[in-house]
Amino acid sequence: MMLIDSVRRFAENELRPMAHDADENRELPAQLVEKGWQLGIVQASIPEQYGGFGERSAVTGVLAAEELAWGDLAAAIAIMTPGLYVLPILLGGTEKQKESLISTAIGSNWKPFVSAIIEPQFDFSPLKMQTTAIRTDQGYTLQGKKVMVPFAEKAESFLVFANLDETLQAFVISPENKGLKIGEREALLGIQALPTFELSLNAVSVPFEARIGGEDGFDAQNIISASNVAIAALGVGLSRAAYEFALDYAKEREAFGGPIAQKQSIAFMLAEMATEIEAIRLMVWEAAWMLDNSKDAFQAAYLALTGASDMAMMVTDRAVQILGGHGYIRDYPVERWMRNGRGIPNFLGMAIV
Amino acid sequence: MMLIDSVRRFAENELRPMAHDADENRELPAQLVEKGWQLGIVQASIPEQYGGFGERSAVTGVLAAEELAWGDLAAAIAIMTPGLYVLPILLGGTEKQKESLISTAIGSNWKPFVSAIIEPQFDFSPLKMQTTAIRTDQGYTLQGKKVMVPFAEKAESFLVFANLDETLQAFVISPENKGLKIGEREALLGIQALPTFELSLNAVSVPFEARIGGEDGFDAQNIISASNVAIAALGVGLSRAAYEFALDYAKEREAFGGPIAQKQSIAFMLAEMATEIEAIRLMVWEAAWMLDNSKDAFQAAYLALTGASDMAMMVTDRAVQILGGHGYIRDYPVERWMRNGRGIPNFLGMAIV
Amino acid sequence: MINFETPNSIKDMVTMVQSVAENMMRPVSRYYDDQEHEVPWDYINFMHNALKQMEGVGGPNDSSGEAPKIQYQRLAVMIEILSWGDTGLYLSTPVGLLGAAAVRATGTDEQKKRFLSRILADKPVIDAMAMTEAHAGSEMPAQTRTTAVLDGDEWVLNGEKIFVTGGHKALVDTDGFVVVWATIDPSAGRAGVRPFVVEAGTPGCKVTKLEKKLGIRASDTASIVFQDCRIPFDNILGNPEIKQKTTKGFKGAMATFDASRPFVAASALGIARAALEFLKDKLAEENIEIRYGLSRALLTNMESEIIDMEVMLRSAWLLTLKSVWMMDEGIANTTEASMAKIRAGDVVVKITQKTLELLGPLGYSKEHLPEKWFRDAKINDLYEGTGQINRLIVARRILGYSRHELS
Amino acid sequence: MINFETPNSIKDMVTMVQSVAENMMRPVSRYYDDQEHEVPWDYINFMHNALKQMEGVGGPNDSSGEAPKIQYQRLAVMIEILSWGDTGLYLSTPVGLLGAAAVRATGTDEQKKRFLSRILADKPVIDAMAMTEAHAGSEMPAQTRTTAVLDGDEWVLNGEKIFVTGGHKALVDTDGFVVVWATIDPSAGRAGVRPFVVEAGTPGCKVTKLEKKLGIRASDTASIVFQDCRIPFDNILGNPEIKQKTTKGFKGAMATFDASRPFVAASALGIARAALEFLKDKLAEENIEIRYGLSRALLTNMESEIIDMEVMLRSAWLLTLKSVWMMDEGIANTTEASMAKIRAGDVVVKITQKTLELLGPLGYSKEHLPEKWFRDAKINDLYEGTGQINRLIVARRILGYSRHELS
Repeated sequence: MMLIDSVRRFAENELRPMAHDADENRELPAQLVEKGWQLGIVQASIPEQYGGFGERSAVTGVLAAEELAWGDLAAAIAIMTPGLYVLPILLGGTEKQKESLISTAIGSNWKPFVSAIIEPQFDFSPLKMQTTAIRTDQGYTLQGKKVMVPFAEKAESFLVFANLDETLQAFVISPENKGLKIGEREALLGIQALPTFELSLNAVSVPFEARIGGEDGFDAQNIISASNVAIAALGVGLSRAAYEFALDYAKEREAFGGPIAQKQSIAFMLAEMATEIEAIRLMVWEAAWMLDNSKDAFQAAYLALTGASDMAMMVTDRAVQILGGHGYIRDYPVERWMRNGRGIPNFLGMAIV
Repeated sequence: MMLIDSVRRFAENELRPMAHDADENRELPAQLVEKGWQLGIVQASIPEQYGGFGERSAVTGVLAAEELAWGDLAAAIAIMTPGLYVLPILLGGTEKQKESLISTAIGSNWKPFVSAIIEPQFDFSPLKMQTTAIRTDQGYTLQGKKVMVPFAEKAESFLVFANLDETLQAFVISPENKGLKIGEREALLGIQALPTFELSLNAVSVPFEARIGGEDGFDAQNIISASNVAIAALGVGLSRAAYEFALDYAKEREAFGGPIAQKQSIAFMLAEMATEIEAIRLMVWEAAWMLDNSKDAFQAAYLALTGASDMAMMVTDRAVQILGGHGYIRDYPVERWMRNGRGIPNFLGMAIV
Repeated sequence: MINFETPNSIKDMVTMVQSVAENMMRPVSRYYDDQEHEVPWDYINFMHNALKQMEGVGGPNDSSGEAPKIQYQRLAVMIEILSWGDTGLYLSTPVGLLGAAAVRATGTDEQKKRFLSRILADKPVIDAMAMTEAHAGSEMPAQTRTTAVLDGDEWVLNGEKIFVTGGHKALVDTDGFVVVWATIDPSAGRAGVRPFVVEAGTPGCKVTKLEKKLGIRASDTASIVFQDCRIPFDNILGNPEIKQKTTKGFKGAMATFDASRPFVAASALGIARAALEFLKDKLAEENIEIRYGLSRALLTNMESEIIDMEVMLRSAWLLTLKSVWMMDEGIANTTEASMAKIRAGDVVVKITQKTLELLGPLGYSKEHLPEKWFRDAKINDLYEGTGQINRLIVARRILGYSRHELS
Repeated sequence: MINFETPNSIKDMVTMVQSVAENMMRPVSRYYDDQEHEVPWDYINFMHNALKQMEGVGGPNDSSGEAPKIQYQRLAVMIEILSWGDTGLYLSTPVGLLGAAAVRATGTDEQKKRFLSRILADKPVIDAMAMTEAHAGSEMPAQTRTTAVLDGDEWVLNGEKIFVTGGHKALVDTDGFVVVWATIDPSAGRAGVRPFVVEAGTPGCKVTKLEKKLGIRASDTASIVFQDCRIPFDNILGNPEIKQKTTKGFKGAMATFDASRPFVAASALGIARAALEFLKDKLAEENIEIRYGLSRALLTNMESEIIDMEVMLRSAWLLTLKSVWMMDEGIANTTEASMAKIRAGDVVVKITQKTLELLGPLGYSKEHLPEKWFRDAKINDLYEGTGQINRLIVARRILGYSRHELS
């Protein structure tokens, strides 16, 4: 696939070299996100009539996500950010919403059209959201708090997910809405180069048309599945990065008269890491394939992310372990991958395929 | 401690040699249980006035239990069986119950005075027993089903645990009681040499005096703690047996030009097994020490058994793994230890210290 | 990329095999576990007839009209279901097991035809492979001491093999055959090792011991002694360039494992699925529902454990599918076959152990089958390469190391 | 058997140290994590004064009246609590750390007096140990390339050390000292290695790099270059039988590790306890109760995870207590020290990783400390012997193998 090849090259030539400094400086080079956008990953999933040049394929999406995350997770999420705004609209919006909202968000340049899903509770779960939407005479009123909203500070529009009568729904909200308050930039364990923010919704009123799918709403569970799969794919990509680095290191680092990779304890760790990555990648692919083939992917997508969460922690932790003391030093990338890796179970709602 | 030394010798010289055949034939040599009884482990925890010759010490109990289980788990439980009848009476009975019941049960010969605790539900938990006792004008009526009751067929008396108004209580029941029905001998994954039975209680009526502690009852939670600790100690003993066997095997078995113990994968497994056993043993000792020092041991005892359950499974499974194909053959003891080891979380209520 | 859609021809087979597993295997599963070493003739005869009608499950060299691209996949799916029924019985299926795999991996076309055709002959036959010797486990076949000496137009075999799965059924109970790995030059190390087919009834070949085992008791595990056992020259598998000290024989053994490990993985996962389904059925009986989609902070322990087991099971199955898909596509699959074996071995052991724990007293009782699956499961982490050996294989592959660099 | 009852004198200390941890450490924990390499003078000065009043925490060679039988236990308890407060700060405590441990394990009485007395002098000093070199990690000190050459009555040191915990604080920020492992005979392998004390201000000794790290950022990790660095003859630790090629120096290094690993374990477990308590407090806020005593089939996932973490934490702590009890009793504790280190390293990593997962978005945010503990935790499985090295040590001990038989 040509798209995936170019994503791979981009990840290797553009993302990898800048990842360390971007993390330390908490800033992604703007032109890099732009360049990543030009690869057309998001645009390729949007039909021409709405401003894209393709058709949604979750399988293509997970392949691209894996490659991007192999390069750098923060940049991967940044580049894919508008996707989480446009895909729910594409998949569940009214025809009018599709026409009016999608092409604006995916013009020739990357623009901060963002979604807000995650909430600051230890037991946050998309099926049990605490941000609520209530139907009023004029439309809907939203109340709640979101975190890890990327680029909120300069967002051109928000897609906010909220609980409406015990079902998950999404609403388009302008940054000008006076009930909206954007907090300070957040400090997180990982993906430090990505600017994320808290978003408070205090009696935010929106018209009826702001609801995706209009009066009937839409199937947000499907969106959650597509996000589960996307985050799982990102987990595979970053795990592969950590595994490959540890493999190379183990072959070069000498101890007791030979490379440490010749020690069973190291070699077996690597074999298990490789096996784990391969196994979980297949689950991710299968779930993506189900999405593309209109099968109920909810359980498969959830299981894929569950597996990817454990995989990412196991693989990145072991990569640090294999590097020994060097694994603890920020000159080497593995500690960053470990920090990013621990986030995989938390990033549900930060990317979609 | 002299007692522990003689238990250790007994385990090595008497239990180990018969363990394989006893398991295959599903029968413990009767004189062996008698000989084990003569070591005086149970009697040493009963004061002279009630027919014993000592004072209850949970610490001594766990040391003895570990040694017995190192020899053979089925025999260990068999020998300790009357303890689970007399100790609840000693710790919670009325003075009259202590005087009338204990000395009968712990005469100079081993006698099948047994307790019935476990129930045939997947979610059996001593705090949520489904066997119920109801207070009537004449005494109590018990209803329910018990399993894994050792020696029920020839039991001289039963101590049956049941739920009375949401608290756990125990009742002495004669095998002649007409509501009692003893089932076929059970077939279990492990401890095959120990005869165990299902016990049905169908409107079993007992007089008021049958309740341990009389009208006020007694603190059965304390008994559960003491059983938790005892089973955990058995788990330590059988794990140590499996670990030691695997260690010796690994040093003798050759592959790739040397003993397999020289391979890190095997050596590290053994190091982790040793560490695990040592760590959990200390938890067991601490919980026993708490019991002996009138501290609230409920949580510590529960944690000790939780840890011991995982340890027993991990250690015995790895012992089988280290033996490779031989681990799967019943000529070697490790598969037996693995079967017994999986029972540790289920045996709560089959021994006490 | 593998195709995640199950082909229709496999779907049809699934229905049939699942019915066999439910009706022919499960009902006798406990019986043959209790009656160790009793031959399950009813099952063997039934399967022999069934398989004759349902051709195409013996791999690409059978004579069915099945599109060859999915024949290994079809076999893996069948084995998974049969092992769900009962692994000990599955290992007694007259379907072409390890011996057939060795023939397929190392034999000439003529030999494949000659030996594999026996499987669909009138009477059921069991095939087996004899590799392990008492002095060496994981170093086989390199440490082979069983010798084969050419005498005229016959090979004379001498030595002892242990742990031959189905050896008694192959040599005594049926007119089957055993593929024996023997050395034609003891000084040559693994370069001297070759596979030979020894057929049932050959004089000088004797089953001397049946192991009593933890599990898979319906399958016999035999010791076989060869004492001046003479077999035809043509029974050496492959081209008999016997003078050449190549490691061809060794490589043949490895190829056999590459071809058989995915099926061990499939078998393991059948057991794992059986255990997990039992547990879920038990919960369903109690109206306990698994709430997928929640964060771990909101799940019950039972839900969390079941979800983890489902991840393990599905991911291991997909690895297994990939490794057979590669076989069907003719792609070398050493790494993937060992990966599938590693993960399936881990998974079946973990799932059965965990299931027993979660079933409490029910899990420990022989009134129910999970305790048997717990015992059956463990063989999968031991035979045809322990978990350690397979880790070694994967590690060498990913590191690009020889066996001298990593052992 | 170890005494499970905490001695009263330790109980008193616990109250005081816990207050220090809560009031002096926790409030600045985030600050010093953000301001990597800023020296926490307030904490250092406070602790220096506090420790002078609270003598007897420096091990048996301090001058307190404490019953020697519990001094190591007392130290372990203190370290656990300080690390609960903040590990990076604890590692900057002027209390006698790795350098002091080396002096204690290898120095003469005169040297112990001379160097250890500095710790309770007027101004706070930090001590450190320089062992690792860039070319070799786990093989130190056997592979030492830093040389010490006798020139008159001085030793001349040349070489570079990396990963010196607190090296900058010992040599630059305070008038401390570093114990440097150098070889007096590069051809002699580990037999040539000896420990030397290099004091702050010695010419020819220079901190060349401060590592930027995942965690423990309040503690510096320095590279130190020795260039014709001259130190007095008496600064070679132990009896200076320098001509003899014994492995005494090597053994001294090992003795230092035996003496220090239990305290690394204690430190690890302080972090683990912090994380677990945070999680339990969070649940308590939401009125979620942990129902101890139930079977796993009845627990919630949160309960089950917390119970498992409590088992891990308590068992690792008891192993640690046992290994310091052995020190207090004068019993050799190599095996137990490594066991404690293995388990504590595993436990703190697992508990902090799991805590973050269970805390969801709260765990990932720098608004709360668990993410910091997750980063701090990992060092415990890496420094003073990785988990792998300690497994090697335990394995050799239980198998009775030399380093040639098992490496």
